[in-house]
Amino acid sequence: MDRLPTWADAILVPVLSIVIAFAISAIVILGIGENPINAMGIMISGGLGSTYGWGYTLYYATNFMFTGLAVAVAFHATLFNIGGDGQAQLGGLGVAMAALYIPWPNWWLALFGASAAAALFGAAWAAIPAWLQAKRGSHIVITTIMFNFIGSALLNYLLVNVFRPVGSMDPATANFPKATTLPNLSSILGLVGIPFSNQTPANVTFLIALLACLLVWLLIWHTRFGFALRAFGKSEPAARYAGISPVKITMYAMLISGALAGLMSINNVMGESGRLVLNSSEGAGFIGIAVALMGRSHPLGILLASILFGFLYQGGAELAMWTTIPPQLILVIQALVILFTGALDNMVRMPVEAVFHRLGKRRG
Amino acid sequence: YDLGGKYDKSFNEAAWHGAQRWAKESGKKFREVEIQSEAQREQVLKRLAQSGANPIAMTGFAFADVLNKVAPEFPKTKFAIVDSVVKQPNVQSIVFTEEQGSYLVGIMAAMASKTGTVGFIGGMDIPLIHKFECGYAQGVKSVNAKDKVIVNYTGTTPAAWNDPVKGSELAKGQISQGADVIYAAAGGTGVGVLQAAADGKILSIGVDSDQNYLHPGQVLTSMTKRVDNAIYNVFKAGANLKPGVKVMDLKAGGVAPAMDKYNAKLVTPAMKAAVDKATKGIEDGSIKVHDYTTDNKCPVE
Amino acid sequence: MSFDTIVSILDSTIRLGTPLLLACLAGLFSERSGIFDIGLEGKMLVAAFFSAAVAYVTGNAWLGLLAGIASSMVFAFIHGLASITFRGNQLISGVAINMLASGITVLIGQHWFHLGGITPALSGGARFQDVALPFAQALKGVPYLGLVYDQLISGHSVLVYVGFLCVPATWWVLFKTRFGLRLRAVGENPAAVDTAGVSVVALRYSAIAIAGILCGIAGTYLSCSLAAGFGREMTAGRGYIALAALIFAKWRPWYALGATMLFGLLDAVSNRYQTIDIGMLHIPNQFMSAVPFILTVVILAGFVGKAIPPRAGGEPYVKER
Amino acid sequence: MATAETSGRQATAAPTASGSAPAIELRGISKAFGPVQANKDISLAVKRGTIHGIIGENGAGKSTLMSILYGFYKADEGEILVGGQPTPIHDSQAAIRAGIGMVFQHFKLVHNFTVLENIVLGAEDGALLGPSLSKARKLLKSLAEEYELNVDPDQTIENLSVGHQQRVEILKALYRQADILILDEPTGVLTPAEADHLFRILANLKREGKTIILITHKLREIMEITDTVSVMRRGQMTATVKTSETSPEQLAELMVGRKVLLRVEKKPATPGKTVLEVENLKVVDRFGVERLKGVSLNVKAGEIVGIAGVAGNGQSELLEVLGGFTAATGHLRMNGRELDVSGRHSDGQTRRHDGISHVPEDRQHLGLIMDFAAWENVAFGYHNDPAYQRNGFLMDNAALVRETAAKMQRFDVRPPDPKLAAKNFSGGNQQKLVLAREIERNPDLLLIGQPTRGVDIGAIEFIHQQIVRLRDAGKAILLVSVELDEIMSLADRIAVMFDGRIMGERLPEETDERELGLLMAGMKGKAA
Ligand SMILES: Nc1ncnc2c1ncn2[C@@H]1O[C@H](COP(=O)(O)OP(=O)(O)OP(=O)(O)O)[C@@H](O)[C@H]1O
Ligand SMILES: Nc1ncnc2c1ncn2[C@@H]1O[C@H](COP(=O)(O)OP(=O)(O)OP(=O)(O)O)[C@@H](O)[C@H]1O
Ligand SMILES: [Mg+2]
Ligand SMILES: [Mg+2]
Repeated sequence: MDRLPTWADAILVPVLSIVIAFAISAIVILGIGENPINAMGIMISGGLGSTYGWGYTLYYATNFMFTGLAVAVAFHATLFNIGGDGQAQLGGLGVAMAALYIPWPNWWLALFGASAAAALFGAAWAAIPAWLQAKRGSHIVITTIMFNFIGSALLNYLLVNVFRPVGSMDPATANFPKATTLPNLSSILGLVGIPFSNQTPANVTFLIALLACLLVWLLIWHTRFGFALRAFGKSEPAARYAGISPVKITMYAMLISGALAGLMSINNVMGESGRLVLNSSEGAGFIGIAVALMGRSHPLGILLASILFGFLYQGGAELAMWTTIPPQLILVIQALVILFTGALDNMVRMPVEAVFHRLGKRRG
Repeated sequence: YDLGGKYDKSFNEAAWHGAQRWAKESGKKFREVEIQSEAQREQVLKRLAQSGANPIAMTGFAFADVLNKVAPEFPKTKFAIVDSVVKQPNVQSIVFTEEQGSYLVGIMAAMASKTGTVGFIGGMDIPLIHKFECGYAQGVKSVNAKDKVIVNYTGTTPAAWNDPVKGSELAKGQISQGADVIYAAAGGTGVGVLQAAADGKILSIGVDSDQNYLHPGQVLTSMTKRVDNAIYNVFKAGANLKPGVKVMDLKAGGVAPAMDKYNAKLVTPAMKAAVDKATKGIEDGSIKVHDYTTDNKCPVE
Repeated sequence: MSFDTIVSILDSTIRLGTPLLLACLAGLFSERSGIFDIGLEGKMLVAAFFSAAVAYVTGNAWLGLLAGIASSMVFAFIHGLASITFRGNQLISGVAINMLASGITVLIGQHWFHLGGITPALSGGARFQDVALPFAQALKGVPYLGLVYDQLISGHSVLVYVGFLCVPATWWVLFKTRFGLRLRAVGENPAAVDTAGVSVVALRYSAIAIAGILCGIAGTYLSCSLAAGFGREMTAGRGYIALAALIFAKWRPWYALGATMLFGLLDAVSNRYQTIDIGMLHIPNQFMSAVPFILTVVILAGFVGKAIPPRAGGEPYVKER
Repeated sequence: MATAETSGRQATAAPTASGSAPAIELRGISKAFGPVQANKDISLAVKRGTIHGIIGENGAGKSTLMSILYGFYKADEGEILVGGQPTPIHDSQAAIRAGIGMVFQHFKLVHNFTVLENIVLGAEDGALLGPSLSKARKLLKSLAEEYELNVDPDQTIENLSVGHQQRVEILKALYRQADILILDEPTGVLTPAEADHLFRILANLKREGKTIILITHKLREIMEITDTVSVMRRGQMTATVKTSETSPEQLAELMVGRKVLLRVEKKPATPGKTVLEVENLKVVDRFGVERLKGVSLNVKAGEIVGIAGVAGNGQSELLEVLGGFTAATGHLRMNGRELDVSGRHSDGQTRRHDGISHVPEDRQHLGLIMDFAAWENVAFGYHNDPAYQRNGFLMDNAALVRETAAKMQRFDVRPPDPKLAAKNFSGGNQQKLVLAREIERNPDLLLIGQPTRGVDIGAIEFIHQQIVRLRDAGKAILLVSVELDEIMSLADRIAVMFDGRIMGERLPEETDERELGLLMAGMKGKAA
């Protein structure tokens, strides 16, 4: 078996996988008595056909980038952080408190403050499972799952009993002050002369997410901390030999992971709703797992996977809006995309390799 | 034309039925959208408004905030929101006095109970459901101040609306504590509650839609919240929808205990009389049922 | 707390613990063979749907069970294809299966029944009725023991008894049979099994098939016994709790019984005591509903310590010397 | 693939030649892993009842060839004949049926199973375990008596010494009634005593008419036990000779393609000031067992101190304490400065700062990250070195790659590709990579454990030269090895460890293997 050329490995195989996933989705759509070509058309034009569609796609993608990065950072240290959802919700609490209780003079100061609070709260929610893993060996998969449940109960309590404005039915905080409203993507792109729909929740956080991708990439592959993190992830005994402390790495990796998950709340809580509602993360923490796995824990991969998932979300919303297809179809398509690009990857790669092998032979 | 959520056998399904009825009668079409995420609330409203839909109806207080933002952007479009008050010139806010309806079914529950213990199972633990609970408890205590009301909530996440297994487990727990009438205000979870009650051979009370037919002879009544009527009226009014707050109370037929062939055998004349009396009392103001959400407190425990 | 209350809480424990137990044993077979299975949730969910759907259409709960098991096994097979044959990432595959299940059940449910993804309510023979064990009536009068027998031991769905019987059966298969020996070996060191001339692939597929069957029973129990019909997402995270229980149980069958019943008990208790007032202190509902999760963390940190999973878990088997 | 002609000839020959046909015969075996041609047109015949040795450089393709024979890999071309019959071996099951058993270099045992369970695995008698186990227990007893293969059948594998684990592997093969036994570097991890015992077992097996194929890097073993020997080089079989008609020197040359010095050449040491002082070092492991019972020792600049001893007598713990990743009590001084041994203020990083480099015994688990590229492994442990950083925050990866390329050149690491992952190098080259990293730090003290385990003789020569070169540069070296040969030829001073203590120190020129052997067995009185 020859090794595949890089382009085939990085582009051809995933694209083929996605094509197969969509082909099967089409069969599913046929199966429930709808027209797949029509449906795909709506999805693509709705998700990518206009700056409006792109706006939503990027808005969702921003969420997934943060949670995906969060999962990836921990994953490089072989820690499986399933708690991204809870950490994101706690991050939302941080954002809400920062936005409500501190009188910010302008949006970018508010953004700084709220980001710090989001990261801090998210990290704090990851700290306990991290500490238990590092010191007590408690399985981090379970503790982070439990902390998701605990976090959502905590937020429920706080939103219903503490933060809910008197007389309001809605278990949510009051609206944040005007000064904390983040500029949306259209006004930012407008500065550089790119017309972009101003009807979407995509906001400046997208750029922060891009920055986060870059920083995580630098952190993991270009700093000594990242080096130690990866070394620990590959072999704990070897890390000890090299004087890399398992406790410290576990703690730092999870704190960074939690902070990244928490940062997601800048996007949805501050950038979109302008208040903290119940279950604000909406499962983005779990999508983050899929995104990280699909993106092979590499920031660039995560960026692409996030956009793909953002597109599926937005395209799916359009589909649900203009047809009678239940929105769960999107779940199915997502699942198939994850399955084929992530888990059944070799099913595509092997034949491709065989083809390349034969081509190589004929030429050589 | 829009709706949010569907097929929970109570609240949202009622809205859908209302819309259906209108569509059948008028021969016109409506568009329904079930939202999947918070961000879609705003998106959907705007898209529908842009597409020329008028009026646009939405169910659930969660839309209130978003509607406050969207409504001014589309001054020509009429909106209707159920369960919340949105003060905009083109919005009709429809609110129900659930505490009154719950009070009435509370009276029935207390009268039907032999053990003096009745149950309440709420869905997600939020103020709206406390409003049901509080009205119910007041009704029960008005019949017999010593009666016990066991209160349970399914959970604290939206999953609490969709966990019939837990609902049935809670109901079984309440049965074992002696409850012989259980009021379920829990969306899809309620299906499990009614099932467990039927299995346990006790009575249950449905909510929002008339659920008496689910287990004939075993559902004492349903606290109907005529969202269907409300939505029907909204659609019927069309673009001429009157803005402002529309209170769907007992008097307006917004809430009522369901009486039909399925529970006819269960409702004694005495019960009927008591309910009628209380209805009158509430309508003329001589009986005041406290609304939990005004101060987040309930006068009876 | 009266004796009655204790019995009724334990009774509820058994009902709530049974699906966890079945799923946990499913996970046990799978993970003992070296295949991580976070797709328990999804397999239960499809089984819950198809069993309810078929039971509704045929009016026969047993046919429902068959359908539930079959659908769960189809999903198990997809997982096997991804993680055994094509050596993909087992976690990704599991995540995908969970999503697929939650989407496809509603999609098909809506297509078939037009009820927004749920099935119509089951009644009569379409549900597993509770079976009364012999003498339950007769012994009812005996103080304490009678109550325990009548309420706690008797009067459960047949699937509950199946679940409990699965525990000794699993133990026996795992530790007393050739298949069990090979299964345990393949989860620890597949190379040892391979060089001993036994097919790693076949072993892992059979483990996954057993997991499929058990998840199928678990899902069927949820929709055709505990509840009367399928509801969206009705597994409500039970697959994940079962996984937690599995780690808790250190991948052993009897411990699995203990762990799942503990989770069942925590759940039952928090259902029963949703708010507690201790003098001035009011413990809110939200706290009580989080108690099982908090306790899990505490127990894990305090008593269980490091759980050592099967060594080859999660790794696709690639030959090397 | 087999031609009709050859199989036809075989078919006619078989009935008459059943006694004289080779036990096993390979014809034209080729196997490629991608671009690597691991085996190239290899033919070999081994006579029944003989021991056949195979030697060759690291990566020559020995293990690959044997794995093909055992059905673990599928050959691209060629055929296999067992007892004169062409026998397609497409999986291990087929190999077992053909009477072939294999003891892999890395044992294929289930670590938490008992000996009995491991032996029965895959060869059970029925669906139930009970009868199989009791039958195996009986058979095990008779096998043990027959071949001196004692192991406790109820002990779990992880509690057995490597030597005993290896016996389990042999028993597994015999239990499956193997007539042909392949052993891949069986003595790599064995102590001399264990190795001797193994050879007694092999001799017994040979006497019973079994055929044995033995892969090893140790020419002494080849000379001692084999009847015939084949030499492999770069995927090809370069020679097959009768052992009695060859010499170690000739074999070494066939193997490496040039003359090899089988003895270390070194000038007498000129020890300087004391670099390392260890006083009363004690280690208690996590089970509460005392592994070091008060070790005192010193190493001077420009001197190699060798620690001899049977594996498991505290040498590993000593290296770990000195390397900073096992906690101890006692004193440790470097150049007169007291260092922490409690583990509270020290770790592998502080040790490196203090001028101690460490080539660990277990390179695959400790010394290298197998998934890391060569250049990353060269930075491993020294990744905090300011020289590897750029503008304080980022690591200078490009410079590291360049530096690694240079080091690989100097240490003759093959292939010299800094971006190749460590796992893709052969064992000897992995070892060179670690050595390059540690030696080129120019440490005051080099700790080095089992430097040549699993390494071919060409590489051994090179590694020994490097160690001596470092000594001559005035550095202190502490060498731990279970190979007495290596200790005797490299060390300037020898300390023998037994049961967590230093039994005594000797000068190599004033002692012999017999005396050291007694010390290693804990017999101080007689030796003194
Ligand atoms: N699974 C594999 N994939 C790719 N290359 C391999 C694989 N196994 C072995 N090789 C390559 O094949 C060649 C022969 O390897 P082999 O292990 O047979 O050598 P060896 O003679 O046993 O070496 P050593 O003395 O170090 O054990 C080496 O270059 C090795 O890198
Ligand atoms: N580290 C160990 N842990 C547990 N059991 C062991 C260990 N070492 C040896 N044994 C068991 O103790 C028994 C006797 O050991 P011993 O080393 O004397 O074996 P042996 O075969 O007689 O070896 P030798 O002939 O080399 O002395 C064996 O059955 C062996 O399985
Ligand atoms: Mg080898
Ligand atoms: Mg002995």
